[in-house]
Amino acid sequence: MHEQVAAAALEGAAANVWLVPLLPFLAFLIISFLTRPWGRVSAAVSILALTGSLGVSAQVFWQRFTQDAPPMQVAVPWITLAPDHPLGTIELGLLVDNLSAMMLLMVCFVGLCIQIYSTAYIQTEIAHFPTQGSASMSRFFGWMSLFTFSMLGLVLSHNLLEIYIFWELVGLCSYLLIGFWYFKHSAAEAGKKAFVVTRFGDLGFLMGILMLGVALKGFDFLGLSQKFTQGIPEGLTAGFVALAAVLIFCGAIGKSAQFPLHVWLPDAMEGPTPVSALIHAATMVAAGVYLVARLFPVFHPAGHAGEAALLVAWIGGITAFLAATIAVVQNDIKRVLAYSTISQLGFMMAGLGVGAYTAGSFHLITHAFFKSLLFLGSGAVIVACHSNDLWRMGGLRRHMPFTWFAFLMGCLALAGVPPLAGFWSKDEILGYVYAAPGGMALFLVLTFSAFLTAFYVTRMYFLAFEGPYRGAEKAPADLAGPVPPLSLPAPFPTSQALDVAPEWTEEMATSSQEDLPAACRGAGMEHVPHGLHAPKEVSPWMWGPLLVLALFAVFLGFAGVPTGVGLGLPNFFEGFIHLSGEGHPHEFHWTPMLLSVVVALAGIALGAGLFAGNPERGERRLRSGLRLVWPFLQQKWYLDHLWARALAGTMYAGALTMAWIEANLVDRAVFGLAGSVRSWGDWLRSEHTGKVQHYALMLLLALVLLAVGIGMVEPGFFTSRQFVINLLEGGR
Amino acid sequence: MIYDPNPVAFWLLAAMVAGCALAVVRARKLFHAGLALVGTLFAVAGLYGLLQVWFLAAVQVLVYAGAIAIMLLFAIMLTHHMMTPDLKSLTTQPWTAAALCLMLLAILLGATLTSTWQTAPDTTLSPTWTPKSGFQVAEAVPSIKALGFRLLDPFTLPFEMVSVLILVSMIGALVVARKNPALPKAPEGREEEAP
Amino acid sequence: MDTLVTQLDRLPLLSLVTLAPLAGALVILCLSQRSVRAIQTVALLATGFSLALAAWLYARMSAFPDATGFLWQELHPWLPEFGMQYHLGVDGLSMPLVLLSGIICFTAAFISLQIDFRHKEYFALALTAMTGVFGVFTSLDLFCLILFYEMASIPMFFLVGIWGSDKTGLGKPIRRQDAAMKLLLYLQLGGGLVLLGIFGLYFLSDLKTFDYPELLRATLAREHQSWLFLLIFLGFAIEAGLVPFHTWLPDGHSSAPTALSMLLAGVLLKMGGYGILRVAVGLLPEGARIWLPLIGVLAVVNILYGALCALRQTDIKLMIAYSSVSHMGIVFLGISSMAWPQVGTGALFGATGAVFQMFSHGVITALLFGLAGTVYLITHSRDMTRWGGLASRMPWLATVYTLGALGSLGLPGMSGFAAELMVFLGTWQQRPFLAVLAICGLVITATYLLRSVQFAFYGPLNPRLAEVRDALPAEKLPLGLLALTTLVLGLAPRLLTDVTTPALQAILERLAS
Amino acid sequence: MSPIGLNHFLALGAVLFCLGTYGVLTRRNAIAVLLSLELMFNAVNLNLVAFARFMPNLDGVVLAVFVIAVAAAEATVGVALVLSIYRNFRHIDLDQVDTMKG
Repeated sequence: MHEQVAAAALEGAAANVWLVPLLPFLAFLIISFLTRPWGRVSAAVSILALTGSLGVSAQVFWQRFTQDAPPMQVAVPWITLAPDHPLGTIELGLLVDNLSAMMLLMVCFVGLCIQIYSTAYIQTEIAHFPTQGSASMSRFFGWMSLFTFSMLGLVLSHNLLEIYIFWELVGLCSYLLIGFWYFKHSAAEAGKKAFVVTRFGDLGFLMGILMLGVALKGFDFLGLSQKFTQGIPEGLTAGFVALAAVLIFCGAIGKSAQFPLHVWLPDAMEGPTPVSALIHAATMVAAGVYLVARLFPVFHPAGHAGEAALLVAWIGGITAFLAATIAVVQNDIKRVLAYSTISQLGFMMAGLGVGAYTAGSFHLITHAFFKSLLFLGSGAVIVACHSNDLWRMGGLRRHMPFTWFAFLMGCLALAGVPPLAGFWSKDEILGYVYAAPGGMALFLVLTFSAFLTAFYVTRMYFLAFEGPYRGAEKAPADLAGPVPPLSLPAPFPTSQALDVAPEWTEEMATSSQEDLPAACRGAGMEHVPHGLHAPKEVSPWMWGPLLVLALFAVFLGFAGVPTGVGLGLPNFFEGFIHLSGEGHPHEFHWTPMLLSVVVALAGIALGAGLFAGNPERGERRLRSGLRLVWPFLQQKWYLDHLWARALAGTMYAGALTMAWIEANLVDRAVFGLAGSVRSWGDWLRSEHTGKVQHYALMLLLALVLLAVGIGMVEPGFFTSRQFVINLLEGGR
Repeated sequence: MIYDPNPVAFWLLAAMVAGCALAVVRARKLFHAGLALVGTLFAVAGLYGLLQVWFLAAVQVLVYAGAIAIMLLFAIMLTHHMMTPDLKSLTTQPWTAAALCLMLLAILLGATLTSTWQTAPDTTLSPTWTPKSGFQVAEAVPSIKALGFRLLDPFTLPFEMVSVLILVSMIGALVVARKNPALPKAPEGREEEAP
Repeated sequence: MDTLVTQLDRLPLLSLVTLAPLAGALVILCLSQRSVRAIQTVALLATGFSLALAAWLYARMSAFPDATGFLWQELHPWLPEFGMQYHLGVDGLSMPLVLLSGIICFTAAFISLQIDFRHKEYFALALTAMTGVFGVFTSLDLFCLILFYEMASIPMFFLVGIWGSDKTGLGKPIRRQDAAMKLLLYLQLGGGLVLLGIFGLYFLSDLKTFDYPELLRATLAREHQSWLFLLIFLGFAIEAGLVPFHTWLPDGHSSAPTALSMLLAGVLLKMGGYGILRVAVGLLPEGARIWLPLIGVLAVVNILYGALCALRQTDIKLMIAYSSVSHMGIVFLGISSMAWPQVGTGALFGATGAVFQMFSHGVITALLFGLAGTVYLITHSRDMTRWGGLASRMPWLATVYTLGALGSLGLPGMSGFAAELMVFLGTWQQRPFLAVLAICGLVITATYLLRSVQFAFYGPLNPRLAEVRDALPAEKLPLGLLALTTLVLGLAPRLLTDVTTPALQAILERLAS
Repeated sequence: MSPIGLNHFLALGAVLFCLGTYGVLTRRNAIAVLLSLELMFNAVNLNLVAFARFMPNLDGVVLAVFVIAVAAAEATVGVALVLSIYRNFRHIDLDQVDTMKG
């Protein structure tokens, strides 16, 4: 039905690739229906299934790595309406090429580390909530398995419609897991926000899919890519393709938290930390990047960046810069990491936008490792300190050596210190941007973002791990905690604009209601008070995976060292992931590499200078140095406000208008009609006075009217002879 | 034979009929209305006589003026103080009713006066027109004998039914007018209760 | 097995499906008011029988995907001098809806176990209405169809008026009696218009018959088709909740007792959609070509208007009812894409999507109404802002409600997604602009549904509701069945599309010629 | 004077009938209504007899006899009803007898 583009059937290890997503799905089913009451069993099931997936995906990866095979795919019809028409069938299938094999391995591996970590972590969180028991653990692992299934399905998707399906499913899992502690109002709200905001992007995504697929009479990636290798396909204009690509990119903007739809990701930190690590750092948020990489030929027809690619690059650049600036002023360790994630995703997008296919993908992989490492590390820190607030930490290096070491490695990798993973991948993106025609402005933006990255990472590190342990008691009151709003109130909860607000929230439970059941107090139980004792190192189940991930954070970069550096290493990554049929156009430049090293070191130096000795003083100097910019950053560039007012506000205004129309026009018209009928009836009813003579009068009136009527219709009726004859003869 | 009633007698009787009838419907005292009715009935009887239907004139006087009118007068006396004027004797809707009655009158007059009746004087009993029931020219002046034959030949059943009807109405009147012991006596002012 | 099947085929199978509930109603009328158990059992048996038979017929039909025309026909003259007959038969268009009716009726009967007074009258009326519902989908005689339609709609008046509940939440309260009257008037208005149209068909076609297969051969002038289409479409569209003739729907559905809400939203709305496809589009192809493009615009209005109104509601049943308005817009959109049967696969996708959406929405909305009604029964409030945190007390209901909400907002893996995808795919091939607007409705849908989940079940537990129960087994069974249906259909949409495609292709061929 | 014909009698009957109707419609007193009714009967009778005399057809007279008989019966029942009303309402104002009010 559509030309099979140089695609082979699944063979070798890849023939088993369907097991990769299936195993976690089975785990989800088993956990949901069989092992719900036993949390540890559920965890074991989930981890076992994922281990199986990892094994299979490792085999697939090895097969792809060792053989230079064409992409392999298989597809089965899902809906068939008109089999002989190219658009008559919607298919589901599996596509195995180097990119997806790589992603499979990454997702399975990182996912496995995170799940092992979660076995210990989630128990400590459950311990905070008296109403939650072992079933919560099952719930957690069930949903994690469902997510893993969806993500693997997304990676293996064979066509655009299928990727949309899994796209929505990962969104669902994200929603469920962000709102995992469903009894916390904030968690439920954050989950909803994540779903709705990403759905805004998905609208564009779906439109773009339909636009592109209907125009090209096919949805499958290989076919689409093939059509674009020689430039814009016949019959389409460049503008059409650019519009379709931009619409599809909207999906990536939503899912990968790019400007301006990034606002959901920081709030998503309400979820348990492993969720943040897996979904909101390593895998799901990278799906947008993966999507752009998948459709790379559409953005770059015949290898030349189209208008859409330019937009991708600049959205990426703006996002990288914006999120990095916001991360500088965050106090919540997870929010620093969340903004850092947004920023790094912006780097990847910028890379893909200027054509750095390999570099973007490479940063995607390395980032997955070191960012999940950082998140898991922050989870360990939070468990130890019972707080997310950086100002309640400090000096953890001495108390938690394993965590410290792993976290430090992650920080260095993120900051871009050579020769750690983040350095190589980020540097390669910068190199591309530098070399790209007209990319100098973008290069400067990204370089400055890299500087900021190094700075906020250093700030985070010093606040958490160096100096003395502050705890809740010694935290500086004016610096700690979520800083109160300055010039604008917090984005208004749109529900209240409609008078649609819940009757009961946890805020109401705080005063004088000690006897309430625990479930009614919700998040009030979160902060279990703890004594002055110093934080302790977490269990090996937690720091074990941290060290494994740290290993990768340190050494993974060597898989993609540019050949121009002269370390003598082959560029494995580029050899594995590159655009088929194209030579590598990028030439190595020393300038950006040196510049990025300098910038990273400068950022670290500035951060260390401010925060190494006396962090309070450093923070005060930072705030006063930033002056008016600081509240602006603290308010996240007012983008949440913008969204709340502009878009949600519009929607709710629409709702109010429509409800008004419903009540006052439509319904009133109906009731008016009914009322007029009723008043007619009332009028007629008033004629029923019960008085015989009145009735008789009406009778006479009717008779007169009848006679007049007949007389008007047939003037001669009463006077005709026939009338009389009829009268007479009728009586006989 | 062309029948030609005496115009003077007709107009006198007609005036009496109309005048008395007007008195019946407009009299302020009910008793006067009753008396006016008797007058009307006598005038109508006179008209019957003018039409040479003597038997009916007799019946009119006997049954109507004699029996029915007397009964109504009794009813008046049973329920009313004889001579008190009926203060609100004309009810609501007098003007509507008057207008409608005038319209009815106009219609009736229009219909009757513009119709061409197959009257004997005009057609002189053309032999082509014979009603199915048939009649003889000799019977044009209704004799009691002819009337008797008519009543008992084609109208036997209705004739007998009328007797039954009168019987039933008498019994019915008794039943209706009888005090019903099952019903409690209606309290005063019951009519003020809103239904 | 073969012999058994052929033996069974001699039975009046469709009559059995259709009339079993009515028979149940008659039996119930003979029972004593006090023997509640017996009454409930009879109701369950009757609807269960219908469901089982419908499912069996469906399975057999899907085993023969190439079978065209009407199967299991029964034809008995009734008033031959007027061209009326008792004519039953199903094809790929009506069979899924018969199955849907079976599912909804059975689950509704199960949920009706919650009714706690005047069981006898309730079940007798409800079962009568169910027979009407089945009959609309099985009858091939238009007069029969109207009769069954009235049979389905008139008992609703009593059921809503007597066993319903009064509207709460925002806006002015509405008594159930008023809602019942509104519902009845609208349904009768729709039925009257359809009847007019059908009489028009009868007299203008010169065939002097109400028989559907006969009428397929009728040739009508273009302007006649146009007027008749408008009449019949409008009549059925009122019943399917076309804005601005939809106001009976929110009031009626939200005031009805739970099982009736399920029946109303699950099947009665679909009678409208089915009627449009079967009678208006099926018999009047030229009229359809004239008016269908306009219907697309109305459909988008439906989608957006219903969604925005739903966003405003706090009464959960009202919200679901408005979401029905929105979702029926998808059906209209799919139907309207049949206007260009020659262009690509758009018309086929649109029509299939419309039927799919009818089935899917029927199941999902019945599920949501069932859940909302059950929670209402437990908490005595329909205002979801007055719920809160119920997930910790009723995890089963919370899970299934979340599932239903996700299905309703078109999450892949649930039937709603497949339906919407097909409709969008169909519309996009013809009028992308309408599809864009309709797709924009998705985000509003997500907002109000997730908000309802959040208000009702998430957040801290409302102390007023500290001691509430979860679903009972008698509630879990029907609701679970509905949830399972939407999941199965979402994962394997071919179960439905393979059955509907031949029938829809036949309609489209008539349209194209 | 012009000769008197059928139309004269018919017109008189019409006048009498309308007067009776007017009385029935306007009189508040139930007995007065009965009196007016008798006027209407007489109007009808007058017409019947006139027709019978001028057409000529004896049946009109026969009918008039019946009408008188029926009128007698009617008067009987009517008077009984009036008495009954009087007993129940303490008056015979039809204006206030409105238990049939809708």
